[in-house]
Amino acid sequence: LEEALIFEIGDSHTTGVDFDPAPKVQSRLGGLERNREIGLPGLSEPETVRHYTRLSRQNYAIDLGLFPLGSCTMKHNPRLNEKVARMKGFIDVHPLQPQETVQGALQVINELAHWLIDLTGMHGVAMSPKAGAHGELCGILAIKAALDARGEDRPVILVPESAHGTNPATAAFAGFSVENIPATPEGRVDVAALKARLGPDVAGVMITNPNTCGLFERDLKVISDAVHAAGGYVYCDGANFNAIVGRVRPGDLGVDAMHINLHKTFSTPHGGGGPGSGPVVLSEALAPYGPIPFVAKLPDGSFKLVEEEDATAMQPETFGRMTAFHGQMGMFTRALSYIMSHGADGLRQVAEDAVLNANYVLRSLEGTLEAPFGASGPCMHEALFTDNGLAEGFSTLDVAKGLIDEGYHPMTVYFPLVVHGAMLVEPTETESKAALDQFIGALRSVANRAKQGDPSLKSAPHHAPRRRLDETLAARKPMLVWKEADLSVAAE
Amino acid sequence: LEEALIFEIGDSHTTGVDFDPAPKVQSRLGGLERNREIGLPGLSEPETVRHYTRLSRQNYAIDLGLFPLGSCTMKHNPRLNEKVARMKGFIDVHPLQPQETVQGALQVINELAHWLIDLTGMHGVAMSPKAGAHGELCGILAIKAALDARGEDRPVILVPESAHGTNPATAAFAGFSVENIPATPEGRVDVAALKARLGPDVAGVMITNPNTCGLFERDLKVISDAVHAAGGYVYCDGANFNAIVGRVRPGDLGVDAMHINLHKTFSTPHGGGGPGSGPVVLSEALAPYGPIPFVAKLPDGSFKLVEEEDATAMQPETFGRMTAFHGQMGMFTRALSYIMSHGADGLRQVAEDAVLNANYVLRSLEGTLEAPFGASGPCMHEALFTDNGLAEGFSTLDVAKGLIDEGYHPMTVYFPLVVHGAMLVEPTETESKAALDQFIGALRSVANRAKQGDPSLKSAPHHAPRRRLDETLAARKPMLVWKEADLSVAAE
Amino acid sequence: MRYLPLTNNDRQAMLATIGAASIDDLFIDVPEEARLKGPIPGLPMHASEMAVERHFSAMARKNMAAAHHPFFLGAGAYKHHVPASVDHLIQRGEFLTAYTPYQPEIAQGTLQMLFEFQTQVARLFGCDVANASMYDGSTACWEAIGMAGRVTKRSKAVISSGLHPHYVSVAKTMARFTGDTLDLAALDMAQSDTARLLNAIDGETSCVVVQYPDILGRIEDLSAIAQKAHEHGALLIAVVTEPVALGAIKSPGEMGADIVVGEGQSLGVGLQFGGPYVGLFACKEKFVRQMPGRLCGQTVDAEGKRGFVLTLSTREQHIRREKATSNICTNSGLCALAFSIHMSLLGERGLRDLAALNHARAVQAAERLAQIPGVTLVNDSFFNEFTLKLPVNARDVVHKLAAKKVLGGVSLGRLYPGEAALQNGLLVAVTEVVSEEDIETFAEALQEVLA
Amino acid sequence: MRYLPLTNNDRQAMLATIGAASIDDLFIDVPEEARLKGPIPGLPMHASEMAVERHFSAMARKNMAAAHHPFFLGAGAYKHHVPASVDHLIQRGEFLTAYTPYQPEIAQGTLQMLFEFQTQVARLFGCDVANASMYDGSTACWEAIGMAGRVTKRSKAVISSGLHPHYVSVAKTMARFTGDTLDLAALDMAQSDTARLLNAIDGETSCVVVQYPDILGRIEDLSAIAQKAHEHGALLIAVVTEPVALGAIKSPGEMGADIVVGEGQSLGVGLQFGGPYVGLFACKEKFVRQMPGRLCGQTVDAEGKRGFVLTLSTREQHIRREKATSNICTNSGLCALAFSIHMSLLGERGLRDLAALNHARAVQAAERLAQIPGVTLVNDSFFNEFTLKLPVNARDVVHKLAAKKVLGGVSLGRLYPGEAALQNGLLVAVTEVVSEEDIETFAEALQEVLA
Repeated sequence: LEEALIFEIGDSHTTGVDFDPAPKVQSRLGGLERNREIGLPGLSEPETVRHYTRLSRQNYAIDLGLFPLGSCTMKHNPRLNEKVARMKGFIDVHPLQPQETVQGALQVINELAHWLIDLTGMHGVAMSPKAGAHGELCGILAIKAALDARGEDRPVILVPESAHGTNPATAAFAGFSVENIPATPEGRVDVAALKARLGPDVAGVMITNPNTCGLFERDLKVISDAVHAAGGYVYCDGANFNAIVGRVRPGDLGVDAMHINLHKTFSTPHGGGGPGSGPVVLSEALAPYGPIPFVAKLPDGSFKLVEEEDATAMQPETFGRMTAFHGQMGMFTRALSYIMSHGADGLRQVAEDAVLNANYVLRSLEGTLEAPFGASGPCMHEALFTDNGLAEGFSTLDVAKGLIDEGYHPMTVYFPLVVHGAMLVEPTETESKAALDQFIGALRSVANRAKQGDPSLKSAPHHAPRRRLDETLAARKPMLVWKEADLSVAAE
Repeated sequence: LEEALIFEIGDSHTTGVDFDPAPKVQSRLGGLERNREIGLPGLSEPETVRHYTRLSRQNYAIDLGLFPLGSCTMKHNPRLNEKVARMKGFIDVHPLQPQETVQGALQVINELAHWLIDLTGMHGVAMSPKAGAHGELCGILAIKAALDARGEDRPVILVPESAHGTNPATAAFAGFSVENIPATPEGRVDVAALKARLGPDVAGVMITNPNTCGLFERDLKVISDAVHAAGGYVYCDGANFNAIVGRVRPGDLGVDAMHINLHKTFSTPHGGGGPGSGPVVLSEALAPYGPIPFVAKLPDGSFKLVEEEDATAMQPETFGRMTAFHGQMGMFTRALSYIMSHGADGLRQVAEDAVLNANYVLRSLEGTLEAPFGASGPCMHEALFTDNGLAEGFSTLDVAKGLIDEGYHPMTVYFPLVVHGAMLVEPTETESKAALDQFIGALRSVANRAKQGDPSLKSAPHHAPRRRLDETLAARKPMLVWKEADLSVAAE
Repeated sequence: MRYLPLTNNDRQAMLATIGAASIDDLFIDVPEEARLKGPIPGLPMHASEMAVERHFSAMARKNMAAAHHPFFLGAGAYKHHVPASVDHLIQRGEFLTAYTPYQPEIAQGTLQMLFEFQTQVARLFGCDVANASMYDGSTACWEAIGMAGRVTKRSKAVISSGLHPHYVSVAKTMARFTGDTLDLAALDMAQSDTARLLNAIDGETSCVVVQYPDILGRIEDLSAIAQKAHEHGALLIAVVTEPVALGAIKSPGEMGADIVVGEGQSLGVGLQFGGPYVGLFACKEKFVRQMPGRLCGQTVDAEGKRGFVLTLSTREQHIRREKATSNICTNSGLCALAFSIHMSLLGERGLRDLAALNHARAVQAAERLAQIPGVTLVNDSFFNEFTLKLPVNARDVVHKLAAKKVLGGVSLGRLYPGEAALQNGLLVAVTEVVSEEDIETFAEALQEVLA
Repeated sequence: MRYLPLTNNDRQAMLATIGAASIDDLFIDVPEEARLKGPIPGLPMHASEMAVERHFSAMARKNMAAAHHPFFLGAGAYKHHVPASVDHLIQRGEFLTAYTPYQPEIAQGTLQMLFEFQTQVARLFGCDVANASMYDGSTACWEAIGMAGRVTKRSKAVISSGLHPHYVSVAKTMARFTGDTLDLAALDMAQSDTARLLNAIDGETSCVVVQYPDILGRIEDLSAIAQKAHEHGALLIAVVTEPVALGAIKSPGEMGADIVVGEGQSLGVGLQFGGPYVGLFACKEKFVRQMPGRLCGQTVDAEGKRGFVLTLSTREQHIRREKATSNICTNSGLCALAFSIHMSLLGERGLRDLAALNHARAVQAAERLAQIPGVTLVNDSFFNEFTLKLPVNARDVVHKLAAKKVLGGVSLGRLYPGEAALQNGLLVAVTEVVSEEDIETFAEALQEVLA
């Protein structure tokens, strides 16, 4: 199972790529020819294929088994999407090609935009944000721009304490100060506390619905009305849209902006950490401030990419550009392929099956693990448990690492922060009942071992490519790049 | 690591494929509508992807490591070949399309044919054989047809005892009786014995060069001359052409027919047991008898597929058709891609590196394992060892299974039959020196354990998806299809 | 030389270990006069990946790809929509670059897949057992004839005139060398061959070979033929070139066939200009030891766990050499995998839906095309392929249609070049990839060509 | 519903376990008036894989794909030939469908790859360390400006007029909200911005941002700027939009840059109409704790084996929330993998060969195009991209070239719509995919358009 690093396999003389010889010309490099070795090892193609194939086998993945990471929505990634995204007409077009040569690409963006608007019941959509957190930034900047246009300085954003870390980070980045709103004992936002905090200094709230405890914020409409009445805006973190698509439209609940993680709800692959894609749907109030560029359909049926020069005419109040080009085209094709495959009926079924699967996990395990909000009604897309009841000295981490030995990726641990030793299980709709039953059995078995204090659990995993890794050492003496052994000795 | 069977996962109501509803029509099925369940389980796409991904991980493959199967030539399969073979213009054309609509495909076949002729120094080539053994059949049928045309009945084919099993099986299939020719102590065909057996009843010889002991049959030209003088033909098994491509042309050694395994020498993937592709190059004497269809280049530069109707004019003495269509197009594209990538210079390098790697293995290990023909000169593409010197009760099989625990696929075992407990190692040219050194170390270590009688070796493998499997049981009570558990109990 | 990992330094070091002064020393056993001194003259040198890719792109563009045009060709190779996951999965390196599973402990992936494939094929064909695949349908057909000869120890095969002419050609080629006798007849558009077949069966007959549906797309009950064959100690071999049909019609096994062979290309494999395809081979359990090709069987390992191995290899050439049941070695493993994955995705329900859609589209097409003046439908019954009789030579029509960018079927003249009575026949296949617009485009083009 | 494994029987059984009468009971927390009673009206229902594929094929065919035409666009996105093995490997399910490696014991594949990627990027840029990737070059550029602010505790960034205008736009958008000051100037084809930059650096300056090569393709030594910046306690940020250039010219790190960011799209990723791409981010080791984004670090496991983990996450949003160095969470992992595989295939030698070939082709093209009457070459120096000054508005020329099926570069008018002095400028990129025939085709087409 050991695989050396490319620096240990390759050398600077080997290459896995052949080129035609360069024609002889007079160099025009401005006298800055490179004269120092870069230090890049080369591998022949056989070595390359073997290196990365072997490396890949040290990963867990949704293709290998259930991946119950709560809040991360690891669902099946259809292979049709991969095929569609690789069509030459999409993968081999340049972002600055004359627009008459990319009408099909622009139409795809426009079609996806309309699906997103219709599914959320919103007014507009910004397609260019590159990932969920970038989408949050888009929404918050739209709020700031709207406030600026109104000439109001509202420095505070309210964020529930169960929010994703990106929420406060985003608000802070945009210059807001962040104030936390507590949760009720049943796991939802404390509406009274929130209402009490509203006022002329509050720009708005960032709220996740379904929330990170897996519950539907049943008072969201009430909250929205109160925030709007107080002159603020409602940002909804749409990471969990998976659970409600086709059953509820956030627009009907008074939301002003919400990002949609195409790599969560709409099945584009996570790829070991991206790329994501985070389009942001916007209410009528915020849509005028959305970013450029965007795709507009012209009366003649053609599609136009609206950039800086046309913004004055077509989006005069835009807050500007967020990224060099027009967004994650490669994710748009995949997401649209998924959406069209399901259709309006299938997407509704997606939400139903996601919620059904999560409730099945919740109810099957609540006798084994403490479900802190088990009495708060049905959960949505994910089931939350705590470490309450584990034997002395045993933690959520031990349960997680124990699950690895059972052949599973662990659930999300220690998030949300509102309960102790959280274990957040999100099965998604693409798991079969048989797969859930197997997983439930495995988690029950590990949990029982943790409750009984089985010492072997403390040193789990035993059957993974690595035993527990020393994260403290990594942070204390960061080694972020490879160095030749003798050189690094000399450097110490 | 356990993965259930599709019959245990799926059911007859589930499907992973959606269809548009069928239009209503009057059935025209001749009253033979199916009214019994077939018994085919369906899986959703997520279950399908996971099932086959998991299954795949129970396989060893060239992408994972060195695969030293002597006589099987497991070399790297370039990914460019896979890409090229999947171009719509090749993968999505029907074999019976009008020929003016498939000129590019016919040109590819023609180009590959010319490469094969030039690389072997022969006169013609039959492209349609589907695999090596099918190619052998092609060559033997051409010999039979040539003899028939001469009005001669020569019922005997001579085959060296070290031949691949397909050689005698093929000769027998074509109605010949097979007689074995012994090998000399140095591992080559006994020329004197062969010459002595020649006569008017001998149709020809089937000889493998380089032979299955990994040696070059240095007297092949002498043999050919003798066979020709006696009125026979020389069939060469080209499975090991890898070792000599670009260094020797079989045509220069008097060969009349030779199949070329595109999945060996020319890198098309083995796919867990095919598809192969076995074009057969033919001498001037045999070419007129080769099969239809074939591709001809016409004076106007266009390409023509010569089938039955044109055979009378263009190949009047053909022995006929061997398969429904024109051969393994998907393998032709891959092989031509490989050939063009290497070019005449690269292919020569291929043979050199293949032979270099094999000799490196031979000389590195001959102190550990007995190399029966180590004194017969350099080996070609593969190195042969025996079980002589292992501890009492330890066999070649134990060494093979021990190698599995070291992370390698074993070498070919118990073949060729001319030595006791054969171990035949073919590294191929796509292994690096570092990879060879590692393998040599592993094999040396296992061999030493077998020489010292390490009992743990007898029960190896210990670290594979399965321990040793009961092959006797499988043959004694064949279970070739899955049956529902209760049904199979009832049947007993 | 992007596929060759050895560096010149490596080569020198290795030569030193070997004790050779140069690479040439390793080729000393090659007779001096046959040694090539350098690259073979007149051939191109190595090329970059980009250059090779460009060459093939140019070649590929010269072909008219089925997906881009209304497409109606069948005659033993069918265009179906293959789900993207099939090609994705067969490209897993562990499947693509594995060898024949000679070491079962590290080949359970391929072996279990083959066991599943065998079961799918056996069930689809209505047989007890199936093997792990053959080269293609035509060679499987010949192997079945050979097997029937071994089982019955007779050498006369009665061949239906409805058998694909290329399959007949292959059988003729082989029979020429084995000395088997083939009882053949000319294809007749007006009537099926059943009466002749029933007549021809006698005590010398090893087997009757019938294609189902036949080359013209006709579907006939095989029960009477099976009964007659069995009465005379002969076997019924059924040949299925379109396995999708069996989602809609009875299996040959149900009707008494002893051996069922077929072409599996329709599922998972694709057109590929004729190959590689995958031969399907199934039979009754009692004949298993006479089967050709690889068989995968279930067993247990040393710890009692279920596992799979290649089995009954005493039938095969690598053990039995000249006494083997066939000389086949490499089969069509990766295509069998593609077939099996596609079949797993379909399942019972999907296959039946697919078959229903194929049949319905074919009926639509047949009705539409038969309305064209001068065109008549030959078939009483059909699944997704039928024969039209045109007022003119169909071969010319096919070329004219191609010029109009319609790939409008296979002329019987292409398949039976000598036979005047068949020259106006056009074989038309209609699968789920054909849209109603495609049918209309075809109909209009055909009408124009015939006008 | 091919992606949904639950059967109706499953659903009923599961509802029973849950104790709910129907699915609707699980949505009771949704306010009644917001509950959708059925599928959202006006939207299409589910579609077969074949139907979806057809739709996308039709859309794709409306676009003019780079591979099929002479192609000369650059300006921050470059067409290079990507070896087939790159796309094959990134499609391994274990890479494609894995999450961020939060559980390192079962994510060593992704983690080791990131460690290798970080090392490759750091070496290429001449820096000590690099992170595990950003969204793209433009956002990496802004993050670098923000980081310089944190390091220097100053808020004035001096931006070269040679920085890609979209990158400037992104910085402007962000600065509007953060209150940072950007010192900007108009692009001048006649001379570089170095003199102004040197002048503008003062004790308030957090950083100088210089693109290398710049937006017009010009290459200038950064050493003097680095020295001046350091003298004033400011950082030099270098922006590289074409990493292949660094196979031919000195790295920014060698010339004193403190932070080097870039767009990695050129290697492994492809054009993709603008995304996803991969942002590269490297810097000096002393600034590591102010970096944005994920970092992978080496450590050991409980048995002492080398292993890799995400590290220094106390900089990040999921730990530090509003005090994080950035709000970035998902990065561009799969694109980083593609970049790293391509770079591993190239190696030092391949990258240098590739760069040499790019430069040589660009020189050929520049010399040929500058021969056209009225056309002048703006650049003294360039790598694989240069600017031509045409006698007419270059935007019109680009459209006319496209009508002739030549994708002939990016007009400065498209990039700088307001600026009259730039309207005749045409930015031309020439990589290894451009053949000599392509150059000639372009030259002839341009000459015709200008005639």
